Amino acid sequence: MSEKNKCETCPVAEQCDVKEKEDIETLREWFYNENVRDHFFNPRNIFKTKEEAENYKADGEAMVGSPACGDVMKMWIKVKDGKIVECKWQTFGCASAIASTSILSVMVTENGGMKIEDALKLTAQDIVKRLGDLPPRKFHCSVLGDQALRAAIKNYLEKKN
Amino acid sequence: MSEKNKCETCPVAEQCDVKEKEDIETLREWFYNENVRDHFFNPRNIFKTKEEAENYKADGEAMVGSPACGDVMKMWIKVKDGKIVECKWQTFGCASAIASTSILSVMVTENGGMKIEDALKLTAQDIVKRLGDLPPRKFHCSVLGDQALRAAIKNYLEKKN
Amino acid sequence: METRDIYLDHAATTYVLPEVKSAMDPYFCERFGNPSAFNSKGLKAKGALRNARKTVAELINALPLEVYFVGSGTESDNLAIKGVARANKEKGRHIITCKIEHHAVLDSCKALEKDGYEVTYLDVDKYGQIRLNDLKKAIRNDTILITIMYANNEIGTIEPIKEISKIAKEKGILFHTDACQAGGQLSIDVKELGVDLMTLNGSKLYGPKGIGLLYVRDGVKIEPIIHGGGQEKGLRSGTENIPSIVGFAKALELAQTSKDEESKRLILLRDKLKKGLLEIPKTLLNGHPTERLPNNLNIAFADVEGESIILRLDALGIYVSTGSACTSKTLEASYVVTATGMPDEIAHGSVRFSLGHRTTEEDIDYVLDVLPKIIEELRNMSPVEVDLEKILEEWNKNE
Amino acid sequence: METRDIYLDHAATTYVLPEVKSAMDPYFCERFGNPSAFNSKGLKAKGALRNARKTVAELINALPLEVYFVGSGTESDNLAIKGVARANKEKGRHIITCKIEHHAVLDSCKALEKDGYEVTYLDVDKYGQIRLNDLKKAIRNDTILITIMYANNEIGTIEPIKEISKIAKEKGILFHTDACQAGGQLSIDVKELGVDLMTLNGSKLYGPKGIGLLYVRDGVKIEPIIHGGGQEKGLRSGTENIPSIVGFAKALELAQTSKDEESKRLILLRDKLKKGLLEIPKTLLNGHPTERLPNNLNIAFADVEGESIILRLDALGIYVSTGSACTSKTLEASYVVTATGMPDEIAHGSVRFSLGHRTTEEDIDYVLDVLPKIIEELRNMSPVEVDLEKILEEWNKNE
Ligand SMILES: Cc1ncc(COP(=O)(O)O)c(C=O)c1O
Ligand SMILES: Cc1ncc(COP(=O)(O)O)c(C=O)c1O
Repeated sequence: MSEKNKCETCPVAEQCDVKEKEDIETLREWFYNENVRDHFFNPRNIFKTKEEAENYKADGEAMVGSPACGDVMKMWIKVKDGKIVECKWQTFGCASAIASTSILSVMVTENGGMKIEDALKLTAQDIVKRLGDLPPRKFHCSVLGDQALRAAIKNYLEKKN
Repeated sequence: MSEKNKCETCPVAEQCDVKEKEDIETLREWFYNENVRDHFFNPRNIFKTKEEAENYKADGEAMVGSPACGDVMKMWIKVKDGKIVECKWQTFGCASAIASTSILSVMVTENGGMKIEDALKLTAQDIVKRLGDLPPRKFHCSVLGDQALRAAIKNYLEKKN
Repeated sequence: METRDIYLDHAATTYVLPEVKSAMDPYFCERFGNPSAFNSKGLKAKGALRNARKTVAELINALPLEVYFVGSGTESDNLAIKGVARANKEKGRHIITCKIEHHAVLDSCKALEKDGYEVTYLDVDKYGQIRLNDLKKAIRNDTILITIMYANNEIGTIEPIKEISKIAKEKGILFHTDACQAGGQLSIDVKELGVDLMTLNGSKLYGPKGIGLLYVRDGVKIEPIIHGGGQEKGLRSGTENIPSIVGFAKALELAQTSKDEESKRLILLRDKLKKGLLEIPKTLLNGHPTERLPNNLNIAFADVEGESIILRLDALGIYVSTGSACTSKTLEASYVVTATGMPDEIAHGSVRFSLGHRTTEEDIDYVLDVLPKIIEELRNMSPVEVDLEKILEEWNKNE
Repeated sequence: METRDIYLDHAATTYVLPEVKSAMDPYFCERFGNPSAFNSKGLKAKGALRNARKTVAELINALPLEVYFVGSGTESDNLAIKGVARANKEKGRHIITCKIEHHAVLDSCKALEKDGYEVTYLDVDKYGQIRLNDLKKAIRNDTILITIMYANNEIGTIEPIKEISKIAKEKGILFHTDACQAGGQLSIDVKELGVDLMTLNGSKLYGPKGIGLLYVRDGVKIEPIIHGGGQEKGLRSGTENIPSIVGFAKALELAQTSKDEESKRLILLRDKLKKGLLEIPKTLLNGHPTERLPNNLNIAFADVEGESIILRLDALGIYVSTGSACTSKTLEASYVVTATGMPDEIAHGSVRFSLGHRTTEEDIDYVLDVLPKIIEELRNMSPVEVDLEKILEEWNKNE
């Protein structure tokens, strides 16, 4: 509707539009499933304070998105033996952006940590699958999650070399 | 709206349209004042049966209007010493058509009867005035009343000469 | 004389049934949220909206996404006709309808004529049905829409919807039906009927006023006539009227689930009334003898004018109508009755009795008790004596 | 934690007041007639319609014949804009509106643009008011309509209606105002305001949903957008929605007679909330500091996104909104807030608190109790730290 406000830098703007046409009914669902709500209200792997974040020593970190577009994610990872053993994050964005970052941080650190090469293969779809059904419009938010993760890993690999 | 159904022979069709534009609010009033209701429900000077009408000996009689237009009036008068002493009528039409004929029959016969020259001068406005306020759209119906009366008087005068 | 309360004007509008009212009540002061609002109050309203849409969709055998709530039957007709015409104007600008449609349809068509569209208004036969041959002949290469009502509001005649939809489908033309009068009494399975668009409203089936519905088959191109916040998938903007939508869904459900039983009951009562009234001399039945709405009876009383009959009945507490409520102007004979070939003079004496939920056999008996006398008295006062044989002869020409 | 029921979303929609509900109730099942029906049932409905119209006319200082009931605020806006545009196209095809209008107005204008009309969308200043000089400059020889809202639904800013109407009158241009948000709180005397057309609706002033009103000054040329049976003097066909019309009249009456007192109460509460919320670091007030609706507060919380705030409040039983309900899509910053010159990143953190009849001081205290903590927690989770000085600098450019 308001073209003007459509975020030009959004990587999945087109995708959103397609989805919109495909399933307008579901699109209008603004409320989330239990899992999303749980991760939104009880986000895992976050910092308690800004200071904690500032003082955190990460092996790799990265930030993606832009506040003007309404979504920014920052991710910090610690890597041990090629596996992600810690994953901290900050998110500026809607509930599903927050929840999807939270669940992503759980996915990559559970069971002793995910191998870096597996983590690099993670897609938005994987996150959405784990979250349970999400309004199509909200896919966008989880796309940023895997981007942030990949960027953080890249930063780690760059630092390492 | 439905041009097709507008009665082409109606003598006041144009007047109705003007009125309609002037006072659309009141036009939408389909219900009548007490006086109209009284004359509609208790019409004066009517015949009890068709036979009575057939056997009635009038000095003058006439019929105006057309059933296709939705309004027909027939009037019978008896004249004595230049005054109308009896006035009988039949009307096919809406409530105000019936009421206005009834009141007209009273107007011309009350107080010993109206002089013929006065009766010839009666206008639709006079009838409406006596009836009390009428929806403008309904003026039409009283117009037929004075026409019927004039026609009956004309018939009487023709017979006399 | 005692005054009754005998409402025989259900085709004009119906009362809201108590169950419908109860269903609506919570949505005024408590569950009042705006379904578009992004909070729990909105969510609850959205849930109610969704349930209502699902209920309605099931009742008409459609998908929820094919159901659009609008503000009235009239708006639904306007949206269907103008919306389809404007969205498909590249394909053509010709529309086919018939002469006895409701003004909502006729005047939408007239509005389009001003915008350069062409409209064919089909004649109807003596019973008020269109002739399928006329329809076939009227179809052109640039015909984009056929809009024919399911059942007529004045004379109750049911149009041959399935046959029309077959013809429309063969020619690839969209078919809309105004089912306002049918929704409470006939099957409205859109698949069975084969329609692409269908109009319903609340005020004729014991639901609230101010609510209408447009079924639009998935895939049909249509444009909104009211623009704004994008509700109803952008086809009808404006805060959703949840109480009325809930009430409409409930009313449609009640009507559709009780329709077989209730139709039987109404037909019995109506036929008793018909038999009794046709025993009065010089009377005629308007509309179709069999293909008619269960609750509709339209009788022409020769030599008297409809308004007088109505007012005399009204004084006794019997409420009936002449033609459609919207055009109750006594100077004009009903365009529906005259379209069936009835001469004006007898059309003027036509009265519609439309029965409904509250109608009892006692009501019918009372009408049959008082009406013959009223007709006799009015005829005594009438200078008109039409020749019924000639009238019938003329009417029968419209075979 | 205990869940409250604190509704601070009155600008999205209001509950129906009990007095309004009681006024409506008799018209569903008993006084249910169709005002166009020619019998006593219809007459009673017609009487109710007339009384409601008279009440409303007096409240807005108009003649009853200048009052048209329609199906929603959106429909009223559409009718005003498209109706006037189409009826006056011989005079010209240029319309002036502003960028922060409701979508009902904006999208009506856009629809007209497709039909060959030209529309100027005026900018607004940092507080959301149009500049009268801009307006004067925008006026052309072929300008036929100015449509500027009375008060904005998101940021609560009141536009300089009297000044606009003076300019419009001087130039002989028709002036319509969308007063949906103002109707319940401000004076809506059309003579005093000097407007030619005015839109109101029920759902924002404790009346029913699905009812709107268009005031049209006698003599203004306007065409219908919905055609049919000719109700509302042909400007809005469809069976009149009597219960809602009666409810609307009652609601407007209650709102207008209590507005001085209630406004005082709401302003006290709102200003307490404002003071408390602006004590949170990095917050800004959206909209005008003084020229604003008594019940509206719109605060931008830097570094957090609105939806998160809303959901956190919702979980505690506090119901608020970001922008307008219709466009609560989180991917887009409010077009209203950004139009005031607020950068997108801070517009994303804007939350509207709209108070109303049920709002108590306890509610406000509770919000002030919980919200600072929520903002703190969300900020802890946020990687964004905007430079408020720079933001203010940018915003202040839109003087
Ligand atoms: C300023 C304004 N105009 C128009 C509307 C539309 O009103 P409705 O939703 O009743 O159609 C609204 C509310 O949604 C509004 O706030
Ligand atoms: C056949 C038909 N179509 C349309 C309508 C219009 O419905 P509404 O008055 O709800 O707009 C009616 C009733 O008035 C009707 O009987």
